[in-house]
Amino acid sequence: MRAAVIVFPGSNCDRDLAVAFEQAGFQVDMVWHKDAALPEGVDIVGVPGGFSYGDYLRCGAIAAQSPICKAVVDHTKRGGYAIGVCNGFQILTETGILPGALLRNAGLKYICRTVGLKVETSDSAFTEGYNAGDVIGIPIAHHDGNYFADDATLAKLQDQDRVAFTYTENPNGSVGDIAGIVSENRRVLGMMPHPERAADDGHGGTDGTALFRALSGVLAPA
Amino acid sequence: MQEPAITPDLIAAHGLKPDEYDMILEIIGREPTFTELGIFSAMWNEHCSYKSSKKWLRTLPTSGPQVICGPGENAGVVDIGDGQAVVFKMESHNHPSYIEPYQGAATGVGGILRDVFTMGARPIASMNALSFGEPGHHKTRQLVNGVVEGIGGYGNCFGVPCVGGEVRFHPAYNGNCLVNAFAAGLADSDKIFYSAASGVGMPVVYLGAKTGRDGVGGATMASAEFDDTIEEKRPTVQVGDPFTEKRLMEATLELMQTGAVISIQDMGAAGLTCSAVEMGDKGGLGVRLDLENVPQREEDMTAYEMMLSESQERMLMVLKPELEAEARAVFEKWDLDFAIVGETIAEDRFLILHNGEVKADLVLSKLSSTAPEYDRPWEATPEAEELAEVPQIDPIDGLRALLASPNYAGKQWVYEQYDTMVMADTARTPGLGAGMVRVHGTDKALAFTSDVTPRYVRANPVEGGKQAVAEAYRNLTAVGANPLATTDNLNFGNPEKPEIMGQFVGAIQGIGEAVAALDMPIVSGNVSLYNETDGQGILPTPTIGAVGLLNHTDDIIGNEVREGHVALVIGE
Amino acid sequence: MKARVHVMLKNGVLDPQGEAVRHALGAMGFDQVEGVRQGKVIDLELAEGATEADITEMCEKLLANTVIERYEVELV
Amino acid sequence: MKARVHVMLKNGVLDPQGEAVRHALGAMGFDQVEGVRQGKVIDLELAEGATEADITEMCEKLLANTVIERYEVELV
Ligand SMILES: Nc1ncnc2c1ncn2[C@@H]1O[C@H](COP(=O)(O)OP(=O)(O)O)[C@@H](O)[C@H]1O
Repeated sequence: MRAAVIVFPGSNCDRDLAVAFEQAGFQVDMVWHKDAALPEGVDIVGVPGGFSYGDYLRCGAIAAQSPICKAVVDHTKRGGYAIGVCNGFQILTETGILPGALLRNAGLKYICRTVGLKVETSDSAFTEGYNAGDVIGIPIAHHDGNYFADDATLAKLQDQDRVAFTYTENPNGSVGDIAGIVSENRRVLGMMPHPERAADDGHGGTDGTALFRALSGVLAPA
Repeated sequence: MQEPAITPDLIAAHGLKPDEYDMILEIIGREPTFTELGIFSAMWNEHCSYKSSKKWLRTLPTSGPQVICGPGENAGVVDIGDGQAVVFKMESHNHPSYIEPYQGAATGVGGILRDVFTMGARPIASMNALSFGEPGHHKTRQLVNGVVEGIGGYGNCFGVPCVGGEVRFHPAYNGNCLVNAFAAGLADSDKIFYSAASGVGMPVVYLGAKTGRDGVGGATMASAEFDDTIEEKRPTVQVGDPFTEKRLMEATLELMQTGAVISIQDMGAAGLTCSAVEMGDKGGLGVRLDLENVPQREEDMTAYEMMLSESQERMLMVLKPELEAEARAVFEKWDLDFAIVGETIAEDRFLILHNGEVKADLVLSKLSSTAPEYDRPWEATPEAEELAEVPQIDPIDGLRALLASPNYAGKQWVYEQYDTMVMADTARTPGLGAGMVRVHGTDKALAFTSDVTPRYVRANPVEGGKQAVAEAYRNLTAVGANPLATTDNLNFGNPEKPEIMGQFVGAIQGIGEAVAALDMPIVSGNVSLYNETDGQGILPTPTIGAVGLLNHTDDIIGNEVREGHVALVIGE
Repeated sequence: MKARVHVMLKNGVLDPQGEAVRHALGAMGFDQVEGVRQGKVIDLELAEGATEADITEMCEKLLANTVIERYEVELV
Repeated sequence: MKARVHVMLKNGVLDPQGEAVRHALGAMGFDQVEGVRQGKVIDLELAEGATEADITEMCEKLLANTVIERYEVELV
């Protein structure tokens, strides 16, 4: 079971995501943004939080143009698994792997705190460790987490049961309270909250552990 | 280009007093060049030379078995066992933050982070102690917003968790806000890097962002009292680039692993001048710089401008020549500028060449060792008058009033704008008492607190100084930590006024006595004087930043009160 | 050659920054202000031979996110 | 009345955003790009009677910090 965590020069949650993967039993490769290919045999790609290229211009915009992102796009097109957290979610939308965009928080401030998330679907490798309707506490830490999608896209996400998590109290203005979504094949998850910051009871609680455990359950070699 | 003639006005504009200029003439035996005048003004201003405070700082207890490196380097270094050390310091960015709150505060965070990683430590925690004027004052709202956003904007992007700090409001800060930033990092205790150069003919290497005309003259400004002419003194305020800083940190730490670094110094106030002189001075060597090799952001920069530029996110290193290629590769990997800009020389000279032309030629060791040092007259603060009868009010109303006061109200509004959890080791986020981070990969944790109550210090500087240290001590012990050591950021008004100098002297005495009694020596710090506007000084504000160690995270004392718990009052 | 690119949020997209500016201006007593939209301006310095088509490509690929933004290119 | 205000960093001031965009465009193969500066554009919708002097005042007081930024006002 192998996970690749992408490292941009301004990533700062790369180690945190790697630790969470390792604790769930993954072997983790850190992959440099200038590399044009993922290591052989990667089961899942993690695009971590942080400020990939300083988040200048738009969060994730410059990262989406990096050599490694082309490889990530190919990986997902081949049906590979990927998770983008925070800046990683922004990058996944900027590459077009996931629909929509993340705007400046409605309150204009950066917000770091633990928020309530409602699990909207347990039908994905990421969320099958939860029950739909569960409310979990996961930290957010972002300036641009205000999810936006046009009405047609939104309707499609809802029809296809692709909203993974919603906020119980919307902190940032996201349309439909959306905190995370999955791709059409349900193998790519993008979410603003940080499950890797809630995978250890000495830090941030353990409500995110089930996500990594579920992944290892799905991806473990039979 | 024609350099300006050295006139009394020019000398005054450099913040040099006539007798200080006479000292320069005596030291060099001739009239200085324009560049040399700039170099002296940078080295001798209050900010770099500590000319008013040095005498008193020397009295502070700075040693102990736990101290690996006390004051004098970029940051203090303290042993935490198992071959690891915590490296920390606090520094002010008061004046720049008042002029451009966002960028001033942001670059303050940048500066303190550089101090920590310059020593070979990866930053793991930060704090910020902020003092603002009255909430209703017309500038306060904009300052609070800008400063908090600037600290967050820089620290969040860089990726260091903020675990504590202070926010206070008082009319004495209406014209001078205080922004004190603290950072702590983790290093292997046998891999600490210092600024002393060694070896003759070693390349002096410039790393990081390019040099622009940012803040030329800024260090001089930071030591000047504000008045109505502030508009004219406004230099170009520096813009921080946390993304470059993050890369500079990664590249610096990676480079240190290669064994190529002999010595290293970040470029802070009066960048190239202070950093080059310090490396030479500490190593007993001279330095030659060829300024045409300095990476430049703007065209036609003069020697004077390059020597005084305060462009951010830059470092100076002395490297082992045989490892130059490795070093260059690391910097190319991180897309940072890397240039050999000079070398160490045997003679005691600070020789500045620009396109082969000598722009400055000074005796290096004299630049810092001869800096003026003042024993400023001071008056002890008179004993405070007895307070009038305490007004009798209903305790519940009193409690309500306290809770509603901006000084005691919750500070979530501030710290929720900071990333308090990045690195996934925060054991206690800001909120109550000390913050805490785990030492990654071990069972240990470090606790951090920042404290001072300025009105106590004003009433009685000695007792107020003690109280600040005692409060820090209590905050650490209350979470289960063993207090280790302290950093201080001494913010005061104009030291040329005996009563202000008296506050300074008293506070240092109190701090010194308390840290000695509690065995938490001062290992680093910073002094910010001249915090006055139109003769109106701030409250004396010696911020104490203290660090404690928990040998096991099981020892953490939690702060959740539950039914069935018993409340005890301990002490008198 | 120089070009100036404006990147603005599309009309249907909420612009909290513009809203905040409008609010602040109102609070300062500028009640003539009825609406504010804030966007980015990007000034490009280009080598000879660059074409408007190049700039359009830069906008499409990087400078604007057309899910939420529209852009205008002006050669100067 | 409508006005467009451009707020740009002054010339000598470091523009990390513009630099990052230039670098990214270069890496994407747009090597015609020699320099990039990024700023803000603020479109104001104003009631009748607002004057250019009002807008200048808004710029000085709120929209720009003239320590590091300069602004241009354009009536449209
Ligand atoms: N109040 C103080 N208490 C103890 N040490 C101090 C104090 N102020 C400054 N120092 C020490 O003096 C040295 C120079 O400080 P400073 O000039 O602020 O550092 P930098 O070179 O990083 O700007 C540092 O080692 C600092 O720790």
